[in-house]
Amino acid sequence: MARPKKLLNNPVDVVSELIDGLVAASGGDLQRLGDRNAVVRDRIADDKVALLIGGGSGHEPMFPGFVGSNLADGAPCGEVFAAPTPDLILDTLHAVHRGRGVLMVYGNYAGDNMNFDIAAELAEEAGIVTRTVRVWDDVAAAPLDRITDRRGIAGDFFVIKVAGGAAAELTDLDEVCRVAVKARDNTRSMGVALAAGSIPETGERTFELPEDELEIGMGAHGEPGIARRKMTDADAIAGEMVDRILVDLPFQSGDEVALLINNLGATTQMELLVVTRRVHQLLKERGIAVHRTDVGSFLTCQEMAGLSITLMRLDDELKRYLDMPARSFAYSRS
Amino acid sequence: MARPKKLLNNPVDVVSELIDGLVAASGGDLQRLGDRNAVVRDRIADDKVALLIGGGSGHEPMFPGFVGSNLADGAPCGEVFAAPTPDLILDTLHAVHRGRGVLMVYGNYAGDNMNFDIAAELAEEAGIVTRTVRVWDDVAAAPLDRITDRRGIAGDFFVIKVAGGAAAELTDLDEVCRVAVKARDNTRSMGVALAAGSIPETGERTFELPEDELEIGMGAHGEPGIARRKMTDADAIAGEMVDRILVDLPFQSGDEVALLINNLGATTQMELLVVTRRVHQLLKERGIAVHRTDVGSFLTCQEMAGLSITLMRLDDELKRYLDMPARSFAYSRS
Amino acid sequence: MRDTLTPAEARDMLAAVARHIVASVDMLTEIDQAIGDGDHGIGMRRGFAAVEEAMAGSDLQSVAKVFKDAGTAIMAKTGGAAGAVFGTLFRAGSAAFDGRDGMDAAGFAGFLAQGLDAVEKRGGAKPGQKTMIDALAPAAVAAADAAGGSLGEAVRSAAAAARQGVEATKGMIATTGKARTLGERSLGHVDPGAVSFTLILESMRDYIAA
Amino acid sequence: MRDTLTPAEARDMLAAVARHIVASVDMLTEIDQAIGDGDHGIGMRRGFAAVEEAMAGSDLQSVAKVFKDAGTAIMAKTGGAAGAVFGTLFRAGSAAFDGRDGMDAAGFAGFLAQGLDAVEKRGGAKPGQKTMIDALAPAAVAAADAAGGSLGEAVRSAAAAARQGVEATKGMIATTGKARTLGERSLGHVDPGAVSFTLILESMRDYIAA
Ligand SMILES: Nc1ncnc2c1ncn2[C@@H]1O[C@H](COP(=O)(O)OP(=O)(O)O)[C@@H](O)[C@H]1O
Ligand SMILES: Nc1ncnc2c1ncn2[C@@H]1O[C@H](COP(=O)(O)OP(=O)(O)O)[C@@H](O)[C@H]1O
Ligand SMILES: [Mg+2]
Ligand SMILES: [Mg+2]
Ligand SMILES: [Mg+2]
Ligand SMILES: [Mg+2]
Repeated sequence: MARPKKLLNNPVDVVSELIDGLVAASGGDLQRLGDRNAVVRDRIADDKVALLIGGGSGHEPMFPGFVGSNLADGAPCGEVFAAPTPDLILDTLHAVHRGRGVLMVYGNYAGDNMNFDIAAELAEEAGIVTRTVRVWDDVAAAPLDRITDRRGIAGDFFVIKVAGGAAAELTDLDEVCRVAVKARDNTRSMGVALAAGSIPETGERTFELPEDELEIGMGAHGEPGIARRKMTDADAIAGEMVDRILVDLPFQSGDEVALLINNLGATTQMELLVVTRRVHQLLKERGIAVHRTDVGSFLTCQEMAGLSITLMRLDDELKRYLDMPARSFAYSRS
Repeated sequence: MARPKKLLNNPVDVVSELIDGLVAASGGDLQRLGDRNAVVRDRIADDKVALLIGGGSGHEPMFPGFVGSNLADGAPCGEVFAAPTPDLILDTLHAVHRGRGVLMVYGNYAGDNMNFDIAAELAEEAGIVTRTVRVWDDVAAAPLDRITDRRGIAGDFFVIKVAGGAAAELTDLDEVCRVAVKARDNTRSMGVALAAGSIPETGERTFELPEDELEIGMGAHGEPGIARRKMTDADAIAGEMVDRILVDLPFQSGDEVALLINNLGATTQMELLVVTRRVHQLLKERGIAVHRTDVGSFLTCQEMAGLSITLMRLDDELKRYLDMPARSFAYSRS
Repeated sequence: MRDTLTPAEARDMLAAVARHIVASVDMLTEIDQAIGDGDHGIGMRRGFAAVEEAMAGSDLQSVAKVFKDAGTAIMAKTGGAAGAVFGTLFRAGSAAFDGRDGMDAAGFAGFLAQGLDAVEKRGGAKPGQKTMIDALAPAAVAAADAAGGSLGEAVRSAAAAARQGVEATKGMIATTGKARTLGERSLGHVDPGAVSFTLILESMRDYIAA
Repeated sequence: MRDTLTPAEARDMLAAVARHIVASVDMLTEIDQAIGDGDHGIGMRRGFAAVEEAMAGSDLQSVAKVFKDAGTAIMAKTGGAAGAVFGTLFRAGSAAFDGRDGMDAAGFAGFLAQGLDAVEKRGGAKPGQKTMIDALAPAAVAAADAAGGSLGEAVRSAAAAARQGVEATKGMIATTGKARTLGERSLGHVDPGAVSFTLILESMRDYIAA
């Protein structure tokens, strides 16, 4: 398969350049952390519990696109598909800390876990209290009894949205953490990939998929999923994905959920909407009410073609924080 | 080049299915017009000047994604890359009309012009007053002295946003039309394509581009642009595009502008942001102030890889309507 | 060979035309891929599949009604430039049969002349801009010249002129429609709408000759 | 062949290691494409290019300081799993040289043992999970066995054990890192981090032998 064509400058500088673009587009709402690859909000309320998110780059708008009001306060951005370094995390952590501790929310990957843990230990030495919520929403990544082996994918967004709302309202770090854990524990996702993305610096696709096949459960870096299928219709794939997601929590008749249809990169909005339609039909059949639906690019994998489906089961508390107005590069709601 | 892989059902039904998805995602804000391929707002204020937008499908979220509060009131959706029929336009027009006339805003294409004109004539026979604003922002499509031969591309969004604000506030159709014309006349765009999109029903890409070339000025259906270039870096391309856009209006030192960086389909947010950064640098060098920046998928061309740059020169009136809060599937701002 | 078509025959003829267009979808799409947006075939298929249905339900009141019904179906289902153009051709052109019992050479010539006039008004294009007008205009001239003779001869001569018109579009630079910005690159390619128009006439010719 | 390295020699050795890793970027990337996310080579290049720079500026106070500076550079620049793992290895392992004048076989064995311990604590992985630990653990054992002998022999024997460990990862199913969900599909492929670790030891061996 041909290498993807990209409109970039020197790929070694891509993370730095995209952060400049993000800060420019924010019109003053975001600041760059010196010349580092991290963004922080221009104004962070005194005495606020800080919310720090972050991870490898290449998944834009995740994570820096969700730094904003009632969302996260800062995000260190690693190189493409590489967790940020402890130094960068720690510096960003210092920049957002307002005396009430820092909640760190990120995807559950070995690299992120280790680097954020190191930063947390260093922060602790400096007298800053931190809490950690690792998102592991990808039901394709491991069986339920090894849930802590699962990857974090687009469900990151729901956890960030809820944690962001909680961090804006609640004054106690442990309380914010409790709400974020609840959001995480009620969130399940699964992806499907039709074609691979590539890493700018190597120019190579991260995996190969035959012309007539798709892969269900593919991870956000091209980590393998659980089944290859011959290309088939959208309704069949959506049905298989929804089945696997519903059974996992399990979601049940009478539940109320938030739905996220996430573009993994190069998929058309047409496809996203066709799947949105089908998921709504299926949930209705199962007696599950959809409180709100978000459709778009939330956690991408470069020009990977495909999408993921995320459901979060709601209670009044989760609904309240999910529905709070928010404003950032990638997500604004009144 | 291999055919793009798509997650769809029967491609003949794709427009109908995507509208179902859009309506489902709207959570009640949008209604489908019976079983027709058109969306209208759930509630349209009495006595409001109605704003009707529309065109061929395949450019999602344009147009139906911009039906919402302080935006458009309804959108007939043609088949992929085909203007809607007069019947569909007329029926949608009837559905949004509230006694104060209807402003129709759409892209300047032979098919759209003819079909909307026919509908307007039929509406007039039925006693409904209409006005038309055709968007012709694509500077690559024809020289300035034949501006009415130019295509409408992502600049549609600025005209819709401003017209939507004006239609929500002003009670006179001609006044709303005047404001929309002003928005249109101050808007200029240009695109660049790296790879082709395809039409679902044929499965074929709409053009072929050699592996190492890109095309500047490519239209939203793959209509040819003004220059092919060997793949080069993002800054060089952004520079060439900005030069051609600035000289056209012309934009001048001291101007204040809105900037839109639009994803033509499959381009990564990383690339969009790198270009956003460069455009900001170039505008700053030229003494042009950026009032606000929007980055994302506004008018796409299926899985075409590439992006477009749009600038609108602002005065106080345009700024006021552009900055009004808005809420729709594809654009929400508080 | 029929020399004046009854409304029922006109209906059968347009049904045959519709089937021919529907069967040509791939060819038309390919031509539009070269200089347009690649959808002309599927658009014409939508419109003419609707024509076939409409013909099955047409009430045979008059030739004018049959042609107008076809035009209404095209207008309602095709979309795009082609829907407006071919819908206008049939709807406006059908008026030429008003007050005539059947379809004869003079009526046919009037259909093309009035259709051409309406299409030019609708889209603002003139001959030489690489559109279906470049097949329609010479066909209208040929039909007018043959208006005093047999229907078969008039249609054959119009179809031949249209085919020549298609060939001539190869040498034209598009200045309207989606091929507009191709400029010189549109040279060497025929216009898809002109081909469709010619297929319509050729299929009429074959029906009448059979 | 040197039997105890001075701080300056340790620094030169690590600079040579750094150059070797930087030169191996394509190979490491390719291995990570097979079972990871394809970035291991470029990550290691970032980290070890920083090591080379750090070595140029290292103050030669002690071998421990030189190793710790290398670890700090890796930690600060690599990112990803590899940054934490190799940063931890060098930073925690460097403590084995505390209070020693130079780098001898016992110090080297201590470096691997303490490094291994810290890496296991940091990432929670154990031998058999197809990580760099599957090269590091046997290397640590081999170095401990050779701790009473010459540095050259200890490093040679550790490097050979690491290389065998790399081979053994082919038969393992990944249960941590980005290869985790490959399951059986990870069989037959070596672990990229294990390869990197082995390259580090082999390059130390070559420096000492030269
Ligand atoms: N202004 C016009 N007048 C007459 N015919 C036109 C005009 N614009 C376009 N056409 C015809 O329409 C054809 C294209 O039809 P089609 O591909 O179905 O529509 P679209 O251009 O909307 O994709 C062209 O080949 C041309 O013959
Ligand atoms: N928990 C862990 N313990 C030890 N080594 C690990 C662990 N997780 C991953 N690794 C090592 O890291 C290597 C991957 O490094 P790299 O590709 O740079 O990072 P990433 O996985 O973040 O892309 C793996 O080959 C493995 O050897
Ligand atoms: Mg990685
Ligand atoms: Mg079209
Ligand atoms: Mg076309
Ligand atoms: Mg990796």
